[in-house]
Amino acid sequence: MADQEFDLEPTRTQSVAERLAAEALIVDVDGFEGPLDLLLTLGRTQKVDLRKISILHLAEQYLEFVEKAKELRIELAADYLVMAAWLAFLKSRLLLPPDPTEEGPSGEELAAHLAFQLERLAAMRDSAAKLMARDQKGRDFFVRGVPENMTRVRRVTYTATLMDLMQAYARIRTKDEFRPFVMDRDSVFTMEQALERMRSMIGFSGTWTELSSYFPIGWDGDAMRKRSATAATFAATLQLAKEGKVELRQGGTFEPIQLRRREAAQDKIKPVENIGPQEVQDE
Amino acid sequence: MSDEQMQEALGLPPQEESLFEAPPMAEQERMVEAILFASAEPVSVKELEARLPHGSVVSQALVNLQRRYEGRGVQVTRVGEAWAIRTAPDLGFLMQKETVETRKLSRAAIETLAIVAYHQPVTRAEIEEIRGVSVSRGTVDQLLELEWIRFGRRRMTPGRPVTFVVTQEFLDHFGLENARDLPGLKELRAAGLLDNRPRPGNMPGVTNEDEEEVIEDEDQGDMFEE
Amino acid sequence: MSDEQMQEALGLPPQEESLFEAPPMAEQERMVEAILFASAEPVSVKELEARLPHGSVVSQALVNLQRRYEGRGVQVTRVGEAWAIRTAPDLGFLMQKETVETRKLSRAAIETLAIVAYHQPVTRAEIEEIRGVSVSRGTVDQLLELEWIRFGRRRMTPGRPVTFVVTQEFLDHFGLENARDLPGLKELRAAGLLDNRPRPGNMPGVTNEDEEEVIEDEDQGDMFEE
Repeated sequence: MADQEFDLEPTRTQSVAERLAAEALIVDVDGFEGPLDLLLTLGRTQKVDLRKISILHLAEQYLEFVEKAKELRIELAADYLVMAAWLAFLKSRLLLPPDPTEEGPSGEELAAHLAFQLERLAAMRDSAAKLMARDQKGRDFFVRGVPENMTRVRRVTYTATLMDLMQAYARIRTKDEFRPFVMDRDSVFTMEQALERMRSMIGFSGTWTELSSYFPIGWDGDAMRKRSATAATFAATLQLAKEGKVELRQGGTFEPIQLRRREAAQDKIKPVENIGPQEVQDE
Repeated sequence: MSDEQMQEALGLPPQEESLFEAPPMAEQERMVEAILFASAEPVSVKELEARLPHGSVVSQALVNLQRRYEGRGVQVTRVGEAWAIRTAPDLGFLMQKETVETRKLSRAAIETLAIVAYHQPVTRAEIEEIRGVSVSRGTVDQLLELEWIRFGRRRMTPGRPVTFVVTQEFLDHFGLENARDLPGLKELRAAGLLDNRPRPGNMPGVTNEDEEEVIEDEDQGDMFEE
Repeated sequence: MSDEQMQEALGLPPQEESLFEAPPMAEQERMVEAILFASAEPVSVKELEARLPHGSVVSQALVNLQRRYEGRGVQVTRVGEAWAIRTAPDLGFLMQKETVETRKLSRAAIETLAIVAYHQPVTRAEIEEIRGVSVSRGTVDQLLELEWIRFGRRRMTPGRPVTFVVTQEFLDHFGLENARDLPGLKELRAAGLLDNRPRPGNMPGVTNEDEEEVIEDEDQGDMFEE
């Protein structure tokens, strides 16, 4: 805003045409889309490039417009009045020498921003007009009159891997075998094996015997084998207890578990409750 | 070809001698093209004449346009007394939108397939014996459709049952040279593939999930008639 | 030009070396032509690729086709990431029958549309800042209904306001290849008129009366998950 004018001369020398235009504006007050639109319209009456517009002059034009509206008792929306108040403030800032103690943007900065807003709004109006002047679909160019329907076809393909195939086969072929665990069988002592072993041995144990004495020979060395033998033998013991064939006892937590054959006379002793795994149940 | 040349070639009178100032033939062609494209219905010659500038030779423009579209993706075709642009018949397949969905083969199918692969040639009765459950027609059909199994020789036993064998397509899909390359039970076990821990409610010996299979099979006696 | 010659001219590898057996370029062109003719809506490159045989070079086929239709009654036009066939704009006068009466847009709607197009993604507050007046719900609704604007991503500023962007339909309607082709865009940018300059201090602006928007936005959270 280098060419900002700082005198009131333009107001006084306002031409008759301009005054008439201003009055016409007032009559058309409903036609404006807010204060910025009104300012832009007023600015156009300056008949200069928007970049060279005198904001001071514009502020005065606007204030004059509001005055006229008041005289004619036209009720203006609140935002027009807010703008008027602000423009009055801007005008004073532009006319008075800058006060160094005053905070906030200077009058020139405010004027510059207002000028930017007006120019931007004008540019958008212009662009909107250019856009609407373009060839438009359905007016200047046209789409296919008989679009063909796209038929949607859903196709399903099936897939399987070699692994699926082999696992499926393995599943079928081992269906009859009672081996619930699949591991390296060398180190696994199954409960079935333990059960078989104990059934043949239990008849001879009339006295309390430690569980570990039932472990198969050669299974106490390797840790993994030992664990498996212990688990299987213990599970087999539970099964036998459930069947009412043995009695179990343990002195305390982590004490050795002992067992002995159950005599027919000791019927009153309740068999151990169903603790064993489900698979253990009789075939 | 320039408009003049084309007009000459078509034996049309030169532009200047025409009573009305009709646009050049190439322009008439463009117009017919645009109208046929945008119309929702085939357009009659009469209507084209009404819409084109006076003096236009619509019939000629149509012939030219038709020739221009020969062998293209769309064609200028005559529909009764009217004209339209239509997709070339050989490209009709493009007007379908295919969505392919890949699904895993059902358990029944994969088991049946495995039995055929390991025991081929195998009869249906043998498959059922090995699986311990009857084999539905749908399962066999699916495998036949996938071209993973096919009919083999008939077994020379009473009733001459058909057998099933796996196909080249099967070998290709599973990356096998030969069905004999399939690992044996021992190898499967060693490879840790015998994870056959029975799932709850699916204990060994219990007939499996598809009980309707049995009923379905009743009226499928004709399956193996070739 | 034969297919081979054309492929050579385009610097494409000869058919034999292609991984997939794609049809010759001329055939690909025909296919693209048929698909574009069949659709009233622009068809995306992605969809063309999905519908043409494997190994087809859709982008090249499109360029060839576009060239082939230069100066004809219909044109192959690009609309964002999609392509369409449209009648040549100079022949609009022939199409009274096909002309669609569009609802007259208000000045507010036209300006709002232009602001969205030139400033996208843009928030409602920014539109109001530029126009200096609040934007009525009806105006935005009308543009949304026309499918010329849509919601974009939320702005990562306090309140996470929604933004508006223009759509493919907008580009198609105004015959724009993409939003960068908007008339005068470069000049506006160079002049700094598309900058978002903050309003200094106490300058009056639009007080946003519709606070209900904030509340309403809450339960639209999933609307923008793409």
